[in-house]
Amino acid sequence: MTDDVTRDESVAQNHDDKRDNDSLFEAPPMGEQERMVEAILFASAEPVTVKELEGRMPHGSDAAEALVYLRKRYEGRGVSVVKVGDAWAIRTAPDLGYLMQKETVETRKLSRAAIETLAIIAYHQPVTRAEIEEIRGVSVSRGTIDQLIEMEWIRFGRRRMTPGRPVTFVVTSEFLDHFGLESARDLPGLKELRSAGLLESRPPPGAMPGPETEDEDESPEGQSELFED
Amino acid sequence: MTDDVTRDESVAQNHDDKRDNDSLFEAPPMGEQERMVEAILFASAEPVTVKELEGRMPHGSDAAEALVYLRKRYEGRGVSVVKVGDAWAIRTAPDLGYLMQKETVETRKLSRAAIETLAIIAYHQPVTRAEIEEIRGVSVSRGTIDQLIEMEWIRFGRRRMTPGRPVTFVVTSEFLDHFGLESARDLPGLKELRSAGLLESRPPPGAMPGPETEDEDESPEGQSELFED
Amino acid sequence: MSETEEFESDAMSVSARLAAEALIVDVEGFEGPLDLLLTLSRTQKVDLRKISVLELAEQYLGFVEKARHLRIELAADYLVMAAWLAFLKSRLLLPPDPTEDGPSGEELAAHLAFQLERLQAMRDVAAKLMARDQLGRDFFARGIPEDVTRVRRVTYTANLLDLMQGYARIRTKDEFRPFVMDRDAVMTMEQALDRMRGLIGYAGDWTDLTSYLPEGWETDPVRRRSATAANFAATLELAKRGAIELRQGEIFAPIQIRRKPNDG
Repeated sequence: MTDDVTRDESVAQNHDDKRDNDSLFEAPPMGEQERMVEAILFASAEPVTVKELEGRMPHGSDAAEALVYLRKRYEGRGVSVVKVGDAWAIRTAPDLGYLMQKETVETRKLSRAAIETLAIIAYHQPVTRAEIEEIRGVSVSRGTIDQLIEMEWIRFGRRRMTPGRPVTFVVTSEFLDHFGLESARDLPGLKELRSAGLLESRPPPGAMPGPETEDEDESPEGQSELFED
Repeated sequence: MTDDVTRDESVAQNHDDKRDNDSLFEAPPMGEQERMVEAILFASAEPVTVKELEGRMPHGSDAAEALVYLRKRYEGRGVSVVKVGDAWAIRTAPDLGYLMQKETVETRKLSRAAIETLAIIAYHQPVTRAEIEEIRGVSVSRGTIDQLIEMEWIRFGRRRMTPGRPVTFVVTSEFLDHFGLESARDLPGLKELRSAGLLESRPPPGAMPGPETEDEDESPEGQSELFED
Repeated sequence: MSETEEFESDAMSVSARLAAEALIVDVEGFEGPLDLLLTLSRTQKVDLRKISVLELAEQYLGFVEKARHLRIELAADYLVMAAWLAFLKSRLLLPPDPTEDGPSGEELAAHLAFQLERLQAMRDVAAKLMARDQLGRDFFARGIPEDVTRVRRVTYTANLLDLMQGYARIRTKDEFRPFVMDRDAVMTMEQALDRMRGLIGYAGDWTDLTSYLPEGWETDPVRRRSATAANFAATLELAKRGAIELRQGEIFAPIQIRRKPNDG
């Protein structure tokens, strides 16, 4: 790289000017300093002032000069080095802003009701709304189901062949993708949850069904009274 | 998720330009495409797949080719273009890590057991809990797996098609990203281990003592008769 | 563990005791018997592939013996390993018994050597892995990832742990439920009444009450009892309303019912 060489020469010249104050340590070559500024600006969560840059770079570094080179290097690129107040940052080139829509998304944690509903659908699919309510013990709001459908994590399955022909819900391949699962069958059973420490391990009173049977159990009956109060 | 929406929008825009055939559509010049990839990768803290890149770039773009140029452009710079699984990211050059103390995130110190478990999963994946225990000779403590899942370094793989259908564990792309690996094939020493036969699953001949697992079904069988006296 | 005072130093010299202790004091530090075996094997100062399993077995048994002498309690799996190694030792030393099947001593020893080599290998690569440059420590991701904010969209997210914990939360409610009768083994009088009303129309002749037990309720004793009681109560109710007649030949004889003739 020829331009590095030229830069090094210019550093050497600068060195002569700076001889008087801090000549104890040799500052790194300007090419190196430019790399440093680049890395710091990239990784920093906030714009960085020249003073801060120099505070982090080896003694004798000239961040202002390195910035001049760096700025030049990024001219016309997809990102550019910009001044924000009296600090510096790397920003997307203004003409490419339209590519950044993905980065404007605000992520929030899914509500507990939604997570529980989703979990029941994942473990019991296909499952009707009434069954979800029976398992959760509280009614499932329309909004929760809508939200999960909108997120494309659940979708309608086959109608159940029972009176009223209720719709069922199943999880989607987007769901599997998001949770890094190959299939919903790979979800760990209760016993495995327990042994992985995700469940308080307390011996269940009496005979509890194992995880396998629970997976098959589509609608645990006879517990509705329990949840009704 | 959201990028699907973005993708749909950009597809909609492109529809007008796309007359008869994809090949008729003119993609932006490669230099432009390189800028776009640069801007997208800079803006994202997470690795971005080629598919995602192309989904956000104008129709007909060849992100893979643009990446070749971009990668070359950043060789030896303060930041570099790295491959993580099937995705790409920009990361600071490792030799400049010392400048970044301010950005260093305090990672939870992993126990020796957790580190070994992680390594076993990485090198033997997909691997069941019983196999991890066989290799380490002790049972995997509650919470170790939990911690690794929480750090998003491991996830559930396909269930093993053996009796009991035990869940398996595999490493994630976050794991690759964290350790700067392009793929699990690039794990240090993998080839040597394989050629030494140390990654084969060799069932113990007859009765060998193994760790005492909590889950009866997972414990290696046949040890009890031998030691019952 | 500084339990030195507690040991009677009768049989051992101070130095011997200290030497034994150096190894033993740290039992807590070993991650199980395989780990201990691996540590012991290092004293042989050979390639793990060339290790003498017999010698190793003796070292291990010696260790357990010393632990016993120092009155250090070893966890059960250490003792299991000791018993197995004693068994292995005998297999290696004695000529093979042709009547006995199962793996030979050599096969067992080879597998143990393999396990040790594999554990050591995993330790080595684990160390190599952790020595790599790590994200957030040696190299860094973009510090300001969300740059241009033109359209603000809210997405909701959850991870696998949330999902599993959510499910676990719901499912564990069952474990602590107060005692309730499981409905699937209980038939109520109302149910029996409904059923009987339909059936009684066809039965003009005296019929055994037990023949009215619904399908699936005849075999399981618990269900049978419940169904019988419900049926009986329903019969009484129907008789009271004048819909049927009841008769029983003698005490404990079968109860028979029929539709009241003048009714239809």
